[in-house]
Amino acid sequence: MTKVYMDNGATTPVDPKVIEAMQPYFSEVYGNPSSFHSFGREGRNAITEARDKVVELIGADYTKELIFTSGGTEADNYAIKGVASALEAKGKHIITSAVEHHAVLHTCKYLEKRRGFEVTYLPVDEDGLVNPEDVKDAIREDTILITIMMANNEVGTIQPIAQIGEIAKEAGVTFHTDAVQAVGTIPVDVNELNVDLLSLSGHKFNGPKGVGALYIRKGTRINKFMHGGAQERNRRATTENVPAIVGLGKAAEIAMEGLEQKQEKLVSLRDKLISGIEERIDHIKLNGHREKRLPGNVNVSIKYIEGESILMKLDLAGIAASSGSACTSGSLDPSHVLLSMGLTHEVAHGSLRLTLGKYNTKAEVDRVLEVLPKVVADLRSMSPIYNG
Amino acid sequence: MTKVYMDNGATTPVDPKVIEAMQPYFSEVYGNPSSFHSFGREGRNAITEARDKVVELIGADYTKELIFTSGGTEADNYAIKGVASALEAKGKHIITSAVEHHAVLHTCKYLEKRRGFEVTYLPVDEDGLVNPEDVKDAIREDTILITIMMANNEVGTIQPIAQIGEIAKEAGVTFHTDAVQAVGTIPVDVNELNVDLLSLSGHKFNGPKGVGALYIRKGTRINKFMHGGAQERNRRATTENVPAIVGLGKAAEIAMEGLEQKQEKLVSLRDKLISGIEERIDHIKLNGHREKRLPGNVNVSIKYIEGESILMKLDLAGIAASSGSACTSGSLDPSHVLLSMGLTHEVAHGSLRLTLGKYNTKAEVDRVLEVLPKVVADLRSMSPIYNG
Amino acid sequence: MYTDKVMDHFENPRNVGELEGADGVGTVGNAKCGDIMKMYIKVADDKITDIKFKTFGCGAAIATSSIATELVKGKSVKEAQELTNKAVAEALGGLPPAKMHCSNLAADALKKAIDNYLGLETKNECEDHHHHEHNDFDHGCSI
Amino acid sequence: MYTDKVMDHFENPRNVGELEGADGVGTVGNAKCGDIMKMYIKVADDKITDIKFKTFGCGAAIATSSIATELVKGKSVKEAQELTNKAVAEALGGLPPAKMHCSNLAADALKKAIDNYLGLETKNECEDHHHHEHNDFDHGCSI
Ligand SMILES: Cc1ncc(COP(=O)(O)O)c(C=O)c1O
Ligand SMILES: Cc1ncc(COP(=O)(O)O)c(C=O)c1O
Repeated sequence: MTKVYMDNGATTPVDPKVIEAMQPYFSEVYGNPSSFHSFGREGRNAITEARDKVVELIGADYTKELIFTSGGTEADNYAIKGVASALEAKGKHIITSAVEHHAVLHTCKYLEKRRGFEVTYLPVDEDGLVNPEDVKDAIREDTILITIMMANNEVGTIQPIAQIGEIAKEAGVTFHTDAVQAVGTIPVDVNELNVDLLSLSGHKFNGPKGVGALYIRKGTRINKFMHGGAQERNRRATTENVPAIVGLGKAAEIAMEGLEQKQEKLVSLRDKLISGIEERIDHIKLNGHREKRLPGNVNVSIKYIEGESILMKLDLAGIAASSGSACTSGSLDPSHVLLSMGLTHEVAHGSLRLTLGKYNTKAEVDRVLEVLPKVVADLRSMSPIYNG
Repeated sequence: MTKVYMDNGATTPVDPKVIEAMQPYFSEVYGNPSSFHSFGREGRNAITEARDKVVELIGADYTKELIFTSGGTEADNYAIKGVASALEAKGKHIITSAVEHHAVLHTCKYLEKRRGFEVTYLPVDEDGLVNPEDVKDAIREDTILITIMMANNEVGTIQPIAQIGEIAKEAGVTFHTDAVQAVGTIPVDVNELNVDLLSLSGHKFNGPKGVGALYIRKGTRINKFMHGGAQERNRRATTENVPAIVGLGKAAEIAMEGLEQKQEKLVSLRDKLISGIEERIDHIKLNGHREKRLPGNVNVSIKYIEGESILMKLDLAGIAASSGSACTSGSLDPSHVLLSMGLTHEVAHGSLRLTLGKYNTKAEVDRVLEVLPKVVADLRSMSPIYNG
Repeated sequence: MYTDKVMDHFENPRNVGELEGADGVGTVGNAKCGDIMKMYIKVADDKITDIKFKTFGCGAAIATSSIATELVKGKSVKEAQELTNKAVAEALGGLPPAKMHCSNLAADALKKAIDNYLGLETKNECEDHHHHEHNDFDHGCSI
Repeated sequence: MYTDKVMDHFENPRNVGELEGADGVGTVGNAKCGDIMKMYIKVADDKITDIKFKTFGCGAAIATSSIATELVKGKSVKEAQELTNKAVAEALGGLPPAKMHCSNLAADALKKAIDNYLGLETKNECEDHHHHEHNDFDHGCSI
């Protein structure tokens, strides 16, 4: 069975050129970059090169503004807890949105429950958009951090970050954006976006898992998250993961070179997929903003059936996708993102996310458009709430 | 020039069998292990297998007692901050030693400075040993955690962890050990050691960088360090680093099979190196306990000369080593470990660490024994404090 | 995650559909819970002579419905009443822990169909089954 | 980390040794600081006719000592007095930031040797140079 992978929002295959770049750093150039000798020096130089590439990808001004982490989650934890800890004497109010990734939401909840912070969770409209005016209105005397994601991982909606950034700047409030879904797929420039902190993760754009970065604008007050040795200019302890960092650098380089082309390809596949689904299946609803949307994201609610069973049927046909149904996560409530956008539990349960990556083809989109309608018909025929 | 790598205490080359085991997980079995489909399932299964191997290596009873992390530092941060956060209502006193790794020491300092904890830093004797009686005496009503490393990274001294563990158990205090230097090199059994928490790191025993684990005994109260998704049974968020975890599993398997052999080999090389140095160079001092010592660790203070210049000369001769001299780290004070053991600044500055790994050979030891005396003579001839 | 038996019943569910002129009909769950199961039974000589189901829900929900119909078809009403959700899960070779409670309601649906046949009233089971305490940090992974 | 010039002076230090019958001797640093430099000069016709050094310290300390002797050999005492630590570092093509302060004392040692030649007393520079504030979290990596 030919398999079709359309879960690039969850993770992506590592580009062969990235694997190749990493290879020497496992057993040839294996020295600890903090070590004094030639083995360490070579690793150190490799990290410097990788950092330059990532810095360039996000348009940062200084290489020292970029700290490597173990992924997007650590970058989010570091940004939010680090700023909270540095500024808690100044204030204990944080603004975020209801549709953030759990790496942001659960970190905010931790600060609320255990560290005495107050958090405002801004609502979104039916497309998943945060209103910049709401951000402005939510800012208080004691607001020390605004954290709003750049692009939503479930529904693909792209937030007006530059505008929110301007508001934050004017108010003098530190602004973080979780750009894990954006970096490497759409243009990201920390200066145009007016952000002080930005999280990214390698495995979302054909880089390795287990590595990400936090951009920290010069002058931003932030405390450490990982205590220990003086690595990363004494900002993040632990022996540098040289192969992964080199891989992230290579992925950044590749992403930058091919950004426009990749975007165009994904948009065309995405729009083909969306219109194909809309033509072939009734009682569906596209989730997320139709235009302000990640190039590779398709998210539809398919009424009267449930997400996990859709995924299972697709999986049996060799198609990998994901869902915001509670049933895929073993929890009780479906996606907090879909519920925040006003979907009923019932409709949210029937959501399907297909996320395209740079290796997907037109033929694969066709295959999905062939299989999915059958799956839906099959499940609807079993559904006690469908009166087809 | 043939190079000799004797800095295995800093990091080790990845075993080719480990690299091979990791290989498929970059671009073939790349699915997100939390995903529902076959791509994810394969990654999930690979993690399960890896976990079994690491669990076996440390003699844990249940697989769910092991949480993968991004390395030894994260495991230490998680253990200490996690227990501190879970038990702070009960008490705010922590016991540790003066010779811990910075991942432990700086985490404790953070708790002292920012979270209102009190930390007792136990002294060590001239061999670097903690006295279990001192631990017992330091326990107070409000002591919630004891954290003492299993083997010291600089001088190789192995602490009486089982005894300390018994004391902790009797007192009902949670006990953590940083076993980063021990696991994979000497036998480690969490039950024999009476530990509740144990940190390990892959790259110290020919596994990959960027991955480690925290053992958490069933029933131990601990809060999260990394907030976000529900990975690792909701204990540690972030997309699982599948290739690295698989690599850690393989390294554990290899270590377990070859433990005795590796130990014997290292001890024999180590003792040859120590006696060779002692025969060839005068005015030296072996640091660390002569018997209760990591099989691969040699640490000597070479009087009248300074560590960094020794390293540089060795490096020019192709030999990679490390030093506890302040000059290698750009800080002002030499190794806190050596100072805690009673060395003067002057002697501590002249320390040299040679750490052997499983790939080192007798010929390499001979090479070091040939080069080092010349280096020492050369530097001493330049030293204003040497009256040879 | 699922056993071969679950997968078999998910791929080839037995006794899907409605029964016209059913002697008893029972529904448990609601769409908010993520699972709705509807069971139709025909009874003759105190035996379940025919049974069909319709299910909105995940793989486990569909498979448990399917096997439950198989387990009781031809059995006496009393035997059918004694079927437990646990027995259904066991017949499938087990279910993942997360699915034990929320998608394993087929025996309840059957019981309601029998009650309906017997002329008894029962409450909807959803609230009971779904709202055990859970903590905010315990959500699934969004990836 | 070090420039080629530093490495050259570290590998092949110029003017190492002591000068018997030196006209001036100067020492800076102490072993606690991690660096000790001792300079010996011979002076004739107000010129530094010979100079030698001994250094306990890191690569930067040795290289700065070496190049400093080269820079002033044959120069007038006045010119030698004007040599600064900064100029020494520049002559080496720069030093890593961490080394700028703690191992870059050759000009100071030279100045003390000249003062000694001139019959002036000076204090040990170590305290001044080494005890600028530093924070506990700022230690190097122990690996
Ligand atoms: C928007 C967003 N933020 C954060 C993360 C977490 O990244 P990682 O899995 O690299 O920790 C993800 C993906 O998992 C994401 O999509
Ligand atoms: C004793 C000890 N603990 C902790 C660490 C930190 O491990 P890692 O570099 O994997 O974070 C190290 C090594 O760096 C170590 O030797």
